[in-house]
Amino acid sequence: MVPPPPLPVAIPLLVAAALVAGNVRPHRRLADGTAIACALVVTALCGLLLVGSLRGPIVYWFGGWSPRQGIALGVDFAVDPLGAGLATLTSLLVSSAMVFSWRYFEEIGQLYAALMMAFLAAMVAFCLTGDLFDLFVFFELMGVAGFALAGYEVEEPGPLQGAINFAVTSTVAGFMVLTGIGLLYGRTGALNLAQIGRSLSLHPVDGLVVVALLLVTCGFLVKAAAVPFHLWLADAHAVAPTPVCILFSGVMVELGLYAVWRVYWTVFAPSLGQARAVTGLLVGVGCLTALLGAVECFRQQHLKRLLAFSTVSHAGMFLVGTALLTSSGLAGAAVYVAGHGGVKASLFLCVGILMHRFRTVDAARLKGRGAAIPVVGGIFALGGLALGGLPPFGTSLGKELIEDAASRSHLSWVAVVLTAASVLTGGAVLREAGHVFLGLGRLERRPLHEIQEPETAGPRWRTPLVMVVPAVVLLAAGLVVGVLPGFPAGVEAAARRFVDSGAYAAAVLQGRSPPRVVPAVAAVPEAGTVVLSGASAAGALLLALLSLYAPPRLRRPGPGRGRLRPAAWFGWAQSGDVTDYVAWLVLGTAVYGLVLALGLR
Amino acid sequence: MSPLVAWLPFGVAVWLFVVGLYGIVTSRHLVHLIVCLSVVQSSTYVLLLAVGYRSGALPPILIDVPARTPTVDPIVQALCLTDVVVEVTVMAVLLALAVQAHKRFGTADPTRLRPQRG
Amino acid sequence: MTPRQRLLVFLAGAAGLAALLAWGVAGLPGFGDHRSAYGQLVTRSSVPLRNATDVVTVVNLDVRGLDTIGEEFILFCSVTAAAVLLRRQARERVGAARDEFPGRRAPGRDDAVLVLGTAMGALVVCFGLYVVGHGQLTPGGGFQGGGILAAGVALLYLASGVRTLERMAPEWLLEVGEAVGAGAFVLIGLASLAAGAAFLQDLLPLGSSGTITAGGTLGLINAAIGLEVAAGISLVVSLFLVQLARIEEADRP
Amino acid sequence: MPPAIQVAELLVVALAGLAVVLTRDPVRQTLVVGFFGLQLAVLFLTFQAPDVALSALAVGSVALPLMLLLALARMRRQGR
Repeated sequence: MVPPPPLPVAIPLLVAAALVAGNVRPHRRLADGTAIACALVVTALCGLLLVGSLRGPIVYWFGGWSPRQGIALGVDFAVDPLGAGLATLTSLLVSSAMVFSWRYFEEIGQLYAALMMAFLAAMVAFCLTGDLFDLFVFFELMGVAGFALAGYEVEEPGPLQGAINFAVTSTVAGFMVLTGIGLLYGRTGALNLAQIGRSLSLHPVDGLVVVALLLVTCGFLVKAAAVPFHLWLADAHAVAPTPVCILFSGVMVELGLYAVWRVYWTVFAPSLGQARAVTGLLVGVGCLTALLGAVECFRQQHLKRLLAFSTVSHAGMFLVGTALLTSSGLAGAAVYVAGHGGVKASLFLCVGILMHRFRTVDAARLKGRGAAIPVVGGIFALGGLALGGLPPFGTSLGKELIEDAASRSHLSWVAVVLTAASVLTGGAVLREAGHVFLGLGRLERRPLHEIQEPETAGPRWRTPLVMVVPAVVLLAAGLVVGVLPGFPAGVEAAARRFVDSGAYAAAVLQGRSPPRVVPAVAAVPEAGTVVLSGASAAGALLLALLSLYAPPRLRRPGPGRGRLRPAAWFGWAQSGDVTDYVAWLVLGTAVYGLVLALGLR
Repeated sequence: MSPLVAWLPFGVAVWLFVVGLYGIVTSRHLVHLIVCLSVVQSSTYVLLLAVGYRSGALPPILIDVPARTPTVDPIVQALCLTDVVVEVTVMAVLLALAVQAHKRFGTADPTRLRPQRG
Repeated sequence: MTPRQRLLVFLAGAAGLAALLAWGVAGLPGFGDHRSAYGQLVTRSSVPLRNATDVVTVVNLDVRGLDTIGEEFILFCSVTAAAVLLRRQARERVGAARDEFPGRRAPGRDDAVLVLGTAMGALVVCFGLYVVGHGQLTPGGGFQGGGILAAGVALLYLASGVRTLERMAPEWLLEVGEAVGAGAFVLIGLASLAAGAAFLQDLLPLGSSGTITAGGTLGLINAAIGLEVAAGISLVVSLFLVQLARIEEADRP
Repeated sequence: MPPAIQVAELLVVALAGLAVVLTRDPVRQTLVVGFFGLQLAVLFLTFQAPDVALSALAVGSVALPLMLLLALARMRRQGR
């Protein structure tokens, strides 16, 4: 049975309104229970939509305004397997976050749950919509809920600064998207993705198309943290409450990428095809992002900040996979996203547990103290190995698929970059696992200045089950993604559907279901890349041990001064000053635009 | 001269976009920065409405007009309405953050909010 | 970065961005030459299909109603966000704001101000209700009317002082009003779904064109939005007002 | 060719936008932005968009300046 597509959006919105209205007499447990139930229902609905869309896209016109005379009048949800899959992942993570936050946020009654429900509805609608303007609307809704959740700890300077940086950059990005929408509407008189794509392909490619592509892509890439738009991310992710972090890192970044490619394949692909300029630019940017994020990640000792930078690095890897503009690259990235969502969320939850027990996320203050919670240590270490690329985790399968796809596009060197980034991020997590949970190593670290106030109430001598269970479940989900037979083949089929602009437009505008796509055969990674994955996990472990035990001069560069040290350069850009970030945003957009203008003309 | 004037509305949109960004980048006060953000946003109103304009057409209000009278595009106006709401809401959240930041940092200068280090 | 470096980075980028934007808008049809089949089709069908004469309202609430649900929830979220961010903190207490400005008189003490302000506020509130009610016929609607209503409430506050306002429209009431307005919009959509039609499909009688009942559900939706916007904006304003009256016991610089 | 009134209003809006950005004192800027909002509303009227003009008026010259002034008042009280 396929449920009506508006339900997974309407239900959480209604619950959000009810929670605020009921805040007159707040009842925390009832509110949390309702929110968890709602998130689970949405997960089930999205799962059903996913299954239903395997047979062909589900197109739903709001208000019954189906296309007349071949012109789309209303707003549609066009559900395809990748979009529905991302929506399912999102609602799953929201469910886990709500379970984990059973002990959080005592002081604002039901408002936290209400914000989370609105956030959930926005993300699901973002995945399902087939309308360009609605992508913008739900981008903003996601943003507004996100700013509040990021800045929740208003007593602290860090979260306020993080939320302001997030809000300002994200809002500027939103206006860039909207300007792009204005240009496209002026040319085509349409807002439906399929309709714009069809009408745009009637004209030759000119400045308007290039600039619209630039504005929409850069706007969404701000969410997806591509260099140099990534600066806000660490500030916001490192300070948000833990349950919110898993949503920011696990899906919000990925949603930005999803939007870039949804728009590219429906709107621009009919006129541009598999443009080499786009591949060249975004593969390059992706590699740069992956490496820069990984290096920054390796330098951190603030555990949340470390994980935030590893998200930047992974966002770069996803960008590489998707920018190949082939279905296999996209499929690899999708598998990677699914695996990463589980693993990264689990890692954040482990940090949340450390915070609950020891009131700090500064590794220097935590040395050896984690030994009291060996289970959490085990999860954390496994998560580190998974990030490093240990088969058969979903993360390693995704990485292998991207590498195979890249070598088929004659970009074999991409494997080197991806492996280096995996070794660094995995190594950083494993290093902290050894340092915090086993007390290993001879690292001399100065404690950080800032002490975060505890996020949770309740006794600190034990770890509540509602915190451990989600961490285990999410890590297991990251593993299941990698071993589930038929999963990569199914994703490959979904990816082929995603990149088939003609079939999408026919389904949306004429209501014609495309011919059934035969599941892809070659969805098994090649032996060589599997070995490489294992090697990269081993490399991560080795790097972790090296950084724990190597003589001081070989260890990580300190945050000290020095003009020629890369550390100083990173610190210079990562200033925490939002006016800097906007300046970089403008420069980055101009540079991207220059490359696209030269390449697409 | 004439083609320049014909593109004036779009030029004004581009101008407001860039000028607003200049204000953000050089801002020394969070409230000033937020207001500059609203200038960037007003660029999108001007662009959208200019894109949907039709010379000599009536507003899309169909009281006492013959059925075939040309009107300006109602779609962009609906988009603009949404855009206006987005403006006021984002301003409200940012101002709330700015008020709290001023309490914590003792300053509203965005360049002097203490950078965090990891 | 030093301000100089930042400015250089920005100017380099802005020169490029401005050139690119100019290149982009050069591809638009000239100003005034817009001919969109989409807009024309909606305009032609709005009176025959909905009996509503303000096409923008038809687009906003019906043809592209999902946009507006999203938009209303952006407003809803931001008001909730403001309530979360401006919540009372442990070390704050409510103090008397007027002690802070010894030389000044608090507003609303003067009888003339009270009478005139209340009269004008009442007038503005009436106008707001009118704009909400006639959204489907003439320019205006839930959002515009709600904004005007909130302005009327602000005027009443200026005339009669914050205490009276708190008694008339306390925070919890505004919160409930805002949530009910936003929720009602979704409920109207779900009701159509439950009746077997598409989400937000109009099932009510369309009334006759030019009267206040024209447009079926459009009137109901406008009322819901009007409630939400008026309550939401008033709540944000009152949250900022309460901030003024809050004193931190230990101000941390 | 836009009619003269639109050209004039566009130029006013462009200059007012610049003035908003260049007014560095936030309290004074609130007044300037109120004027800017008013001019935008007039521009939208000349663009035959009464719905947008009305909401720009409600937001740009009432809600926004009010919120700005209240936020600034809170900050100023802090400074004392």
